[in-house]
Amino acid sequence: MSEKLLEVKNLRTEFHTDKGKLVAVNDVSFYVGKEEIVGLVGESGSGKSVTSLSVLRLLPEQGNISAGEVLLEGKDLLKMNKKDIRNIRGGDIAMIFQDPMSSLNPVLRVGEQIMECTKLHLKYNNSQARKHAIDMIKRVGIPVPEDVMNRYPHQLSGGMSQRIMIAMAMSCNPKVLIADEPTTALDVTIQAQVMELMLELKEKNKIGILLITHDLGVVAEMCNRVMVMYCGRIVEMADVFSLFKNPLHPYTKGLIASVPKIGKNADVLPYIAGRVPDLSQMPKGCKFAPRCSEAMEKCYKEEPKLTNIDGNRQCRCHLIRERSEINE
Amino acid sequence: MKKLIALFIVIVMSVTFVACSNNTEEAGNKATDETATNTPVENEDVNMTIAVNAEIISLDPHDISDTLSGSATSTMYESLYDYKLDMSLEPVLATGYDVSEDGLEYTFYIREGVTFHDGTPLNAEAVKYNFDRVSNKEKNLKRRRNLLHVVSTEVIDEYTLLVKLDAPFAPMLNRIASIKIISPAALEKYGDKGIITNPVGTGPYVFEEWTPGDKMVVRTNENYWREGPKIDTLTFKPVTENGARIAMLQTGDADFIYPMPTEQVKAVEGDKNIEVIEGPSTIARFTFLNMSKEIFSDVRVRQAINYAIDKKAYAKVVKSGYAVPLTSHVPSTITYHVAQPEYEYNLEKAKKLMAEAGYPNGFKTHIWAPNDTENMKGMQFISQQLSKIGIEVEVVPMEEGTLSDSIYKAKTPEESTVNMWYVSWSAFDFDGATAKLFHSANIPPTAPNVSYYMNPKADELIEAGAIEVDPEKRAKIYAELQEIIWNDAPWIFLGSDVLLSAKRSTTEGIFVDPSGGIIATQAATSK
Amino acid sequence: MKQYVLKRLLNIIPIMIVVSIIIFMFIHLIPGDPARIIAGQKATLEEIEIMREQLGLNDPYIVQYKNFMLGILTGDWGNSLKTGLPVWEVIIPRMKPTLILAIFSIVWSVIAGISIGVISAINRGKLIDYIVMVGASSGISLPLFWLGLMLMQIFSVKLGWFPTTGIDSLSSYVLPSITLGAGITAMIARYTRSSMIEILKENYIRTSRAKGLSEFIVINKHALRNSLVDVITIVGLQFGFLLAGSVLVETVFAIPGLGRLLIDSILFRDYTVVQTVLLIFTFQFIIINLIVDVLYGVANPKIRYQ
Amino acid sequence: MEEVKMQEAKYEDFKIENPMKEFARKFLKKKSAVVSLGFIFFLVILAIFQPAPYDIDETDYDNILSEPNSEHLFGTDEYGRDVLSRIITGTRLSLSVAVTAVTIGAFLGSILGIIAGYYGGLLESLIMRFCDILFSFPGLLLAIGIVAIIGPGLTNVVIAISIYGIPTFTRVIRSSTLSIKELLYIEASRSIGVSDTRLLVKHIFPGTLPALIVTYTMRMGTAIISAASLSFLGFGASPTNPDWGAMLSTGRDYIGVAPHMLLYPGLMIFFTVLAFNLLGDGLRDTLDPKLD
Repeated sequence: MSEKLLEVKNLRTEFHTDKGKLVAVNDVSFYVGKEEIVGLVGESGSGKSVTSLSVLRLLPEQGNISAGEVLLEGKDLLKMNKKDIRNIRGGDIAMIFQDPMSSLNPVLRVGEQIMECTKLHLKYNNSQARKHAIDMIKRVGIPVPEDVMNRYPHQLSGGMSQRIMIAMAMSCNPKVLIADEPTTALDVTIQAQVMELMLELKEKNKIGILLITHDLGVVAEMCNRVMVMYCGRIVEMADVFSLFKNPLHPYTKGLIASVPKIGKNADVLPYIAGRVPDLSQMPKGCKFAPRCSEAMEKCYKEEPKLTNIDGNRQCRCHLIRERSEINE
Repeated sequence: MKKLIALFIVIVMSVTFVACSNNTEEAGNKATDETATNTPVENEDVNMTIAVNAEIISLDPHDISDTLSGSATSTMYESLYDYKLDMSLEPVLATGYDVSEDGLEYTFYIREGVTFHDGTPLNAEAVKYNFDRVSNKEKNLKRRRNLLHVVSTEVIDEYTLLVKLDAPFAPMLNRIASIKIISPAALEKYGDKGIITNPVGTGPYVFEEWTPGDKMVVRTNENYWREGPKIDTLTFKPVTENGARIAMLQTGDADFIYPMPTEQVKAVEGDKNIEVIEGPSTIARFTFLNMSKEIFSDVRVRQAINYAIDKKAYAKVVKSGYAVPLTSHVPSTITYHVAQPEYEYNLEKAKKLMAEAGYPNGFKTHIWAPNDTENMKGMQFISQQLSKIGIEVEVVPMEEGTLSDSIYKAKTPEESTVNMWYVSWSAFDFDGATAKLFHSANIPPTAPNVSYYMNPKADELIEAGAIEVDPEKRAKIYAELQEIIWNDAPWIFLGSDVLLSAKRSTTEGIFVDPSGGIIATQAATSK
Repeated sequence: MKQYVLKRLLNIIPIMIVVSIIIFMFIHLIPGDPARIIAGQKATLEEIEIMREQLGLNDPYIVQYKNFMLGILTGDWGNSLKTGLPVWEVIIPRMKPTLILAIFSIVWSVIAGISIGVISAINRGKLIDYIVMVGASSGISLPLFWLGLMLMQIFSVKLGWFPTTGIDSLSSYVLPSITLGAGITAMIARYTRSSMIEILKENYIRTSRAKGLSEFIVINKHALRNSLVDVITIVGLQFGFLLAGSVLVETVFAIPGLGRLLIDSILFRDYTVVQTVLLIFTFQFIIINLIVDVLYGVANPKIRYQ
Repeated sequence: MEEVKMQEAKYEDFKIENPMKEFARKFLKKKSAVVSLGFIFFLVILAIFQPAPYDIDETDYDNILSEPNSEHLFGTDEYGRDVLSRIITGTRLSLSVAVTAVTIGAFLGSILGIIAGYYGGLLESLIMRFCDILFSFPGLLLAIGIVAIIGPGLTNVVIAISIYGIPTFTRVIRSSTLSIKELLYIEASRSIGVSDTRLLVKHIFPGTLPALIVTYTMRMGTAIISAASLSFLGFGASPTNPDWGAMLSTGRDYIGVAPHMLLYPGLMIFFTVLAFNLLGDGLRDTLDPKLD
């Protein structure tokens, strides 16, 4: 087990909406180590994006972190004042987002947007920042960086935009990179390039990456460890090999089963019946129970706890708990 | 462009920054900044400002018909004879005149030693030049209508001018008084259009500047031939909004305002710095009753209507108390006016007359006037009053152009659609206040005899009065005429305005004559 | 871009031709005989007839329109029927006050409007937002002339801070431009607010926050720049309001501007002046729209001119 | 919350709220809009029942321009008529002028807008050029011009305000139609062979309603102000009518002497227009139509 760079403990995030208070993230704990890519997987609405935004306290106005700690090398980000957290953002922890096209400011030149970072965090002057930005653009594999510097975002392709986003995120040498679905909006070939780039950066800069995605293929290819989220809770956590080889939670099983596999005859692609419940319409017991094929009576009444299994794995399911209890 | 945007953003940023960081002071600064720049330019000149309610249309004294342009040009131009405040005529650029016995030849003796502002002398030749310009049919100047009887002008000597008429015309001297004398040299120099903005006359003030639509500034004529104003410059400023005009007087931005809105007198009553001045007028306020229409063809109906109107209430409500009842068809300021027995406010009598005329339950009709608030007020008042004798009057305000179109497009009395027209008329002499309004030849589209009043006896008297040079005989003719018109009641006789002007208490020597003209020849101030 | 501007400029020609026809029709559709109005009530019939002939009012409409267009093209716009002066001599002195009034109003209302809108947007849902937005709605709901009269009564007559009327000093423009700008400020504030609220939800705002930028920079650099792109359009549209409003404000404050001239000239049937002022109004309106479109392009790099 | 909301939308089938109920729930949260609606409702009541304490035509020449007192709460006017009564009675007139004018403008504008948006092509170009031309005469000037041609008076004011409202509605409805046309279900029902008319009436028109309602409400305010402005410039309603604008225009002659004549009708116009604008804002936020 590597050194814990970023550690999240018992995070609870709520939203105040006109339908009342909704708990989007509940009792989530995990860590990201050095030179490690941790995957956070789940369907849309499972709370994974909210988790990532909570780390940097970038939640929209209605959002509110009501409990927990977010520790960066031991310092609690949630207790920092506004100025200190701003120094962390883009400095020690950088973030890239799902849709690179809309994540760049359309009316500012690309160069300006990259330079802004280093000017702020590294106190570079204009020419230093410019040089550094060109350097960064080169490093993310874009030819003629000088030209790209002067372009507006709409003049870039999606892949280029995501590279620029990465260049921007990496320009202040962060310790942790949070990547929220970085490849979702991109073509498959571009996806591969961007992932390649991230792996490379991880190696070179020795950073920890929290990779948020719903794409298990991406997880399998890139992550060291994986957490599966459902309805704001972590339902399973394991290293990537164990997870794919032996998924424990019925939800994880379902997710893995629904990934099409080359070579297998996929006349009928298995899928998980039903839908993610609305946050305001949460079932009482296990949140997955209504969709679970193995659900028992108990599952509808009592929510299972996250249980340690085999030392390195965790799972939130009555079945597993029972089995492990039996095993003991 | 980029820089502009950047600058703009900086401004907005700083505003939001200030507003964010310090929310007590948001507005208010602007005002004080602006006043700081308002330090008036130091000027040695003593200036007086007269705020008026309309724009000066033109400064060519021969081509204007409105009173205000007349007042403005009167500061720079003079005529051979002019009106005194009591509407009698006094010689100005003439020293006297003779008229031949047949009334066809007028000899004018021009004042010696008067020079125009450009230094050229005033003489008979100059006056002839002006009369000829006005009489020129090609030029079609507005004052030409006053010289229609003139056939020729002859220079007898340097300071004597002979004017020949085609027919005797009693009010000739009044018409001569309307012709201001322009420097012939300036007319040659600037031309007919150029003279509008380059006035050169003999008057107490010399032209300084005029922005059409805005103020006109004149400067005291150092070489004026008689005692002139005791100030340096005089400004005429059009301020159409009544409240604004008064505000100017209250703040001292204006030294004199005309007209003083009658409604507002109470508002300035307590102000020690302001004096309101009342004066009689030549303005008659009345309503034409179209006698060619069945309903108004009966004299009893017309008289009934006159009995049904409370003239005192009219003065109070419509003119805020600043009007006197009309006692003839001409106001008492007009020479030869004779007061007639009053149509007293008597609803019983009115109802009885209506019943006799066959309208015991009244009838429906409508009244027209321009759509300004004052006219609308008058129309409403008449409508309210006539409703008491069963006459239902629909109030139809019309935009002035539309109104004149609606009245004059009728080629014959039958075609006319006007029923009642609430209007006013102002003239300098009896003929001017009568002929166009009552002579049968002057029904629309020729002239505004909108009552379609066609009484042969009246026609005869109007014509006789116009050529009768003997004042006594003329007075007799006009006395008879007034009685006839009054009894025929082709109008609702409402009232004659009391002219209101107001001045700062420091202001001296500015007057308003009964025709509404502003006289500032003796202007002085102690401010 | 040059091509685009050129194309738009060329486009103005047919529009102006149509506009000129409409204006010509408008003038001749208004009832009222200018000759009679100009001559006055006491005029003789002969005088009116001569004037009508001189003004060409007896010619067929086609001939009148031809003369009107020929005059415009050859630079002879005719003389004012009312004063006898060449129309431009009547109009040019009237342009300055209107222009100053318009510039003052637009500048203060753009600055105030955007600032208010931004403040309101970043305090969305709070009391200050509520007050500001009801205030802005009030700004739109006030009848201009009423506001003008009330301001004049309070600040000029009662407090004596500003001259009541006229254009003798720049301070004369304070109350008129506040009056004229009030509605525009409110419009801009509302528009800026809603545009800012939308923009603050955008991903790139989250990005700029994730970069660690201060809220001030996020708002004023990243959000405002984008919102300006939208606001420019609204400012452009306000020019119409400005021109119409200037008619009322010039009336209340006795400012000898173009708007007042237009109304007076319509009332007086001073055709030559009416048609020239209307042509100026529509022309400047079209030009301003063009400038706004070009500005929009400058501010918004996404727009490419085709 | 926005992201969460966006994601929710895909999973809405847990519970579909009744659209009217949802509208009511959202609308009731807009306090200023609710208050405004209440005020407008109050105005409508005034307009219908006209609970005026005095006869509006009853003159009292001995009691003119009296200040507000216990007998005449808003004072009396230049003929001694009760100002409060005239304001109350004037509600009907002012509202009906605005309603008629805006309705006509909305009706014609919507037809043009739907036609332009739905059929496109030459028709659209013609209609939109027409609007451009109407728009190239700035705002109120167009109304002034129209009234100058057809003469003052209430009917003509209504006509003028309707005409100058047309292009606004045309543009709004056109863009709304365009976006609805793009929606799949329209494509689908067209392919089934539904007639154009039916499509327009059954599908497109209801789709444009939110935009129409919001624009309509907003225009009410503009119409009331325009009518008052026309009256102020002397192009408006006849003074015998208890029209607020006309009252204001008379009242300004008495500024300083009888400020109540200027103040109360002015406040009435202001509050009414404000109410319509705030209501429009509330409706826009609730109905969320795409307005450009």
